[in-house]
Amino acid sequence: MNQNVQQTETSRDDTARLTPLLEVRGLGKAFGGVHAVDDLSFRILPGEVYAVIGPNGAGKTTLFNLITGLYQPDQGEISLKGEAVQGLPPERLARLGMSRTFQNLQICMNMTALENVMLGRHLHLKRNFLAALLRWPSLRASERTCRAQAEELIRFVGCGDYVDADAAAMPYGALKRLEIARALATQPSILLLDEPAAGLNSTETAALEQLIRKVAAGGITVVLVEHDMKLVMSISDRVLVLDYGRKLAEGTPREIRDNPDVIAAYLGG
Amino acid sequence: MFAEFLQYLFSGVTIGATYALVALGFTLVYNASHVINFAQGEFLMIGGMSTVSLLAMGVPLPLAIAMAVALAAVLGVALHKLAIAPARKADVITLIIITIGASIFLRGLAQIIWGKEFHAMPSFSATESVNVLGAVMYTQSLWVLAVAGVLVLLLALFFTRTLMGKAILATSMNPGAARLMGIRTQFVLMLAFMLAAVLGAMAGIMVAPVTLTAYDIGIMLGLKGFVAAAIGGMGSGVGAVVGGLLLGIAEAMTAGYISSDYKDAVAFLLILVILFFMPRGLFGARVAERV
Amino acid sequence: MALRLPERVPGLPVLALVLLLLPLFLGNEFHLDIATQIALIAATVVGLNLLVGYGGQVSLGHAAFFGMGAYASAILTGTYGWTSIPALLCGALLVAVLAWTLGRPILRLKGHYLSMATLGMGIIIAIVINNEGWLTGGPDGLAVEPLTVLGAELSIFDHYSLLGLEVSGAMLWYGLAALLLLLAVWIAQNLVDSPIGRALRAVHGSEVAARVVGVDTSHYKLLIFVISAVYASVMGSFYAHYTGFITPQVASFEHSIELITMVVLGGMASTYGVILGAVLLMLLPQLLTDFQDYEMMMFGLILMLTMIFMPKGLLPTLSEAVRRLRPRPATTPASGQE
Amino acid sequence: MVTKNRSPYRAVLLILLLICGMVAPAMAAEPIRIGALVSATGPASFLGDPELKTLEMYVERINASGGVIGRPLRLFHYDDGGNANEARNFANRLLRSDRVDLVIGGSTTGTTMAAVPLVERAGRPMISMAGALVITDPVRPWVFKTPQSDRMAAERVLADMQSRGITGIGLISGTDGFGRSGREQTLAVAADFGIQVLADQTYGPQDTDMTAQLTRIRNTPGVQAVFNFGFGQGPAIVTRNYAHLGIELPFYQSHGVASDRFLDLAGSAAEGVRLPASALLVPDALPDDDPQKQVVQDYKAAYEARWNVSVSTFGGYAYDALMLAVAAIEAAGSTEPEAVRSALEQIQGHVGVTGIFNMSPDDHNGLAPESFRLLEVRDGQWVLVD
Repeated sequence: MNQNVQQTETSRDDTARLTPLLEVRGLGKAFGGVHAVDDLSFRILPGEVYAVIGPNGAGKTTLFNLITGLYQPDQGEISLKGEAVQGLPPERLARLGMSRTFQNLQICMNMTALENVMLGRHLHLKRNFLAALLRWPSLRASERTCRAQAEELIRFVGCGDYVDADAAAMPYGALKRLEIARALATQPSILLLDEPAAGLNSTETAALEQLIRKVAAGGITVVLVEHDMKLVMSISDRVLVLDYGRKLAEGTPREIRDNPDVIAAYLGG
Repeated sequence: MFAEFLQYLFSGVTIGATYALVALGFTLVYNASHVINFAQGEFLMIGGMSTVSLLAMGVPLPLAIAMAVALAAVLGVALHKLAIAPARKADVITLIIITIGASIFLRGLAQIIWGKEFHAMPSFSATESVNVLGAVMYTQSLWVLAVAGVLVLLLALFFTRTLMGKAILATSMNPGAARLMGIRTQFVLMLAFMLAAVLGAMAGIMVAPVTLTAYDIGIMLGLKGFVAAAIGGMGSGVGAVVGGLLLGIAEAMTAGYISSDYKDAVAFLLILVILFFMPRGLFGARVAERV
Repeated sequence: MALRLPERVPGLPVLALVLLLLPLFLGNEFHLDIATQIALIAATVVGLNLLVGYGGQVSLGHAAFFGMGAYASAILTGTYGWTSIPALLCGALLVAVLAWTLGRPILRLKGHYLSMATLGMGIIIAIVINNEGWLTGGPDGLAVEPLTVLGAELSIFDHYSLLGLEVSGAMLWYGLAALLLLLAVWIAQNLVDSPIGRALRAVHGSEVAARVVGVDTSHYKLLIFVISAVYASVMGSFYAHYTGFITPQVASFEHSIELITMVVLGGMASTYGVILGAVLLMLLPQLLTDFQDYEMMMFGLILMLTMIFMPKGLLPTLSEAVRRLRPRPATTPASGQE
Repeated sequence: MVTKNRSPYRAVLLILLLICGMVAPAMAAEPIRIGALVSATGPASFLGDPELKTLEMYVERINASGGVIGRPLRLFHYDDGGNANEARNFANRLLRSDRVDLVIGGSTTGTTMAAVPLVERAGRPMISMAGALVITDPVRPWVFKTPQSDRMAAERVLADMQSRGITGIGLISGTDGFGRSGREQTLAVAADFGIQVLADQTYGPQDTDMTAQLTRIRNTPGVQAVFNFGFGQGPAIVTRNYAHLGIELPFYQSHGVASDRFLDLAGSAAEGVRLPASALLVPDALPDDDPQKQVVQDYKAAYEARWNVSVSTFGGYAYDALMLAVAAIEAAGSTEPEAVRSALEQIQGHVGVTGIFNMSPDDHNGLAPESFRLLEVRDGQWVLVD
């Protein structure tokens, strides 16, 4: 199913420059009177690397949670490939080709690295209940393929040493990449990365940068929230700056760097 | 007809006030640790049974009550220190099983100390009952209501007016943040267990003259208290009190007007109805999910 | 997965071997009788473990499903003259529908609401069984017909000739119970190792992670709840035929607590662990008889201490200890359990 | 300890002694194995507890006075906690593992009935201490029981009501096995006494307040008396609620409360309550020519001296069960199961604490309705009314 999505994606590619992959209009969410996200609108085009930055508490993670269906918006609309998706639960959005990672890791520590990534293949597997109960051969074949694909993805993100390791026994940096592998396993058309470089040293960050480039090169739209300005400025096509839940600025890295409001917010804040 | 209704109401409110106290105990511990403390009912038994045996030794009633409550408080602290704190990193389900083990242990101990027989406790007042508009009310019921009311009031003051109370509330909302602010969460947890034990013991002592008491009385009363807490919305103090009273009255009304066979089922039917239609209970807090 | 295999593959044959050799070490028919009951209860608990250990949901009313299966079989075969298997299936269907109806709205909620709902449902069912004596025999219990398979009656009191050998009904029943346990384990492990099982374990590990990769968590929780309820119902049916006499206690809250305790004591999410839990908890009352009045206190104490010092349960803790004694390469995964 | 012993003579003597030591008990005094299945804990503990105390005490006494047919008694006892499944398992353990010659128990109808199939199969006599009629009706070859049946209790109460000219009553019963069965029997036989059951209420075994049910009974028109069939603390609470509501109608309890404990728990509220009970509660009020007087007085004195708690009717069931077993074994002259069984069936005029037993192949209980005495509570004491 996801393959189909990707095919139509590429065939539409020429005209798609006009229709955004993800569009947010007038989005708002308040917690106990505090506006975490306030009347926010922006569009993300297919194939872009789009970064969301802003000081702590600017509402970046809230925005991600709204887009990926973990929070319900108070107002506004979100559309994915032209389809209204606000309020849909995450499992429905995953079917539509959306995937994400988390600022504080959401890895299943009760499973191995491989199983975590195989979990990412969930939607693409045979999940027939009787077949599972009775261990039918078709199911075993499907599992074997899934396993091979997951192993490949683990190597792709550079965790080849940890294929059979318990997630709980893996170092932090590897877990960060494992989470990306799991997200990729869903074959997303849009991937949201929440602070992928947080807690990584400079070598690891450099490797991450390469990874994100590889992902984007594969035709996947990447949206990231990140504090590491060097990383943001070097890989992003466009940048959105949030402040108190509102859009402060949007533009290419160069435009953002020169924007006086942004400088004031960052230096004055 | 009205006298009949009033009679059921008295009966329901008395037992309902007891449920409310037990439910408050559940709520306290649940808020502080998310553990459903299945040993809660045993504190009722310990309160009632030790008061009875102290009275039999000739200790005057107020002193006997104070001593019984103190014993329960000590046991509450011990339950936390010896059983819950050492396993604090375990799964919540494991902690629940520990409280079940503790409850069986305490019951077994009580059975050895006090035997298996039921015991009666004299009423606190000399006159046993009064007539109100054609219905009869135990004077002990008034005691139960008064003491429950005072305890609820004290608890409310404790949580809103004292630093310690606020610390407990803070811990229940966000243990991590509370720890950062210098609140010792383990201490708070211990306090919650102690208060829950005191509430349970008081409830057990107050109703003993009406209901009799024995080593295994805690099972059913504890369970009903848990139901009351769930009806009120696990974690809400007001909910626990309302849930308890509601449950007591619903049971009495069912026994009176519908079928005494299914009186006990009412409590559990209420749980299902509330979960189906008001999943957070009557007063359950809406908690935003943290990611 | 690869490192999981060594633990998984021999598990079932080892269990089969133990079950096969066990009768040689049993002193008398009483021991065989207890072993048969343990196997039936263990199979129930293996099903419950799917829900608790893998699904992360607590049921405080599983004995009610067990009891419904038992009473469905007893009533349909006894009062209405059905044969055993249709009665068993009818009970299982009834339980599945009930579990589904109950679980559907509840399992959409976050938190331990299922425990409250199952507690309520379980006690109501126990009360109904107790009160409706015209149907269930009331608190004094109900006698159950022996199991009939393909027109033949399997009674523990009779003798049968099997391949020319004289075999007692009790021994045949033991064999049947052992087979049922093996089947229960096989199915449970198939499920755990399938995408469905992985999704379930993910729900336990990180529900959010499971959802963002497209796992419909409430659907799987519901599925596993129904499966574990059916496990209980089927074993309840067999248990009723085996013991020949049931009382409302099989459906009681105390029995529910006993079942869940077996899971937690033996080790959540460890299939062989929960079997061990069932064995221990079923044997304890027999072992503690010498303590007489102290029996209840001892039972509570043992339960408490085990859980305090082995919070992960017996088997996971023991196997971890064994691993620590024999250090292996650094990336050794926890074998099959959390 | 004998390693340093070099004398061959001594060694031979020692070996001889050892052999004798091994053989002698087998020859002279192979113990009679008595199994007891009691609910010593749990909701039925006030049945099982005095029963177990009685059995332990009398097995000691019998052994001290030389045993039965020259052999000592050995008691194997298990506590089923009132749980029928445990009872079944322990019964199996008694029969298969401990290989007892005879089973006494269970304490409740549920635990008894759970054990019955195993006992029948194993072919060992069982003497139950539970009340319900179903245990011995229809008669099963190996199953006997010592308490009067609940139907007899109901009949005794209803007869007394009839003699007082009562035609309409309110019934309140516990939802445990004892109460349920008692309720059924009462409903079944009430019409025979020209009595209508106008209100039929129940309460759970753990309930703490029965005011609502009693209010309902009081407000039912035509109720002239109230009958409570139940055991445990429930009836004590019912009695207290009854007095507290100020209901003036005659109030009856069943034999389920026949112990002094009831008087302690119910206190002054018990005043005027009537109930059927065995002679055990009023040993001194029995006329001197009553054959039971001596037995009852002895049992009561011995029990209370040994355990320092007041005697209860239920301990009496165990006493009778043990004594019937002893009588049957003595009559049979062996512990051969079939011999003991048929000896039990032929027991005539055996004076027990509960009554005088006249067994027959058609009656494995052997008690006449007269074994129930009708008592009333006056000034906090049991008084013999009839």
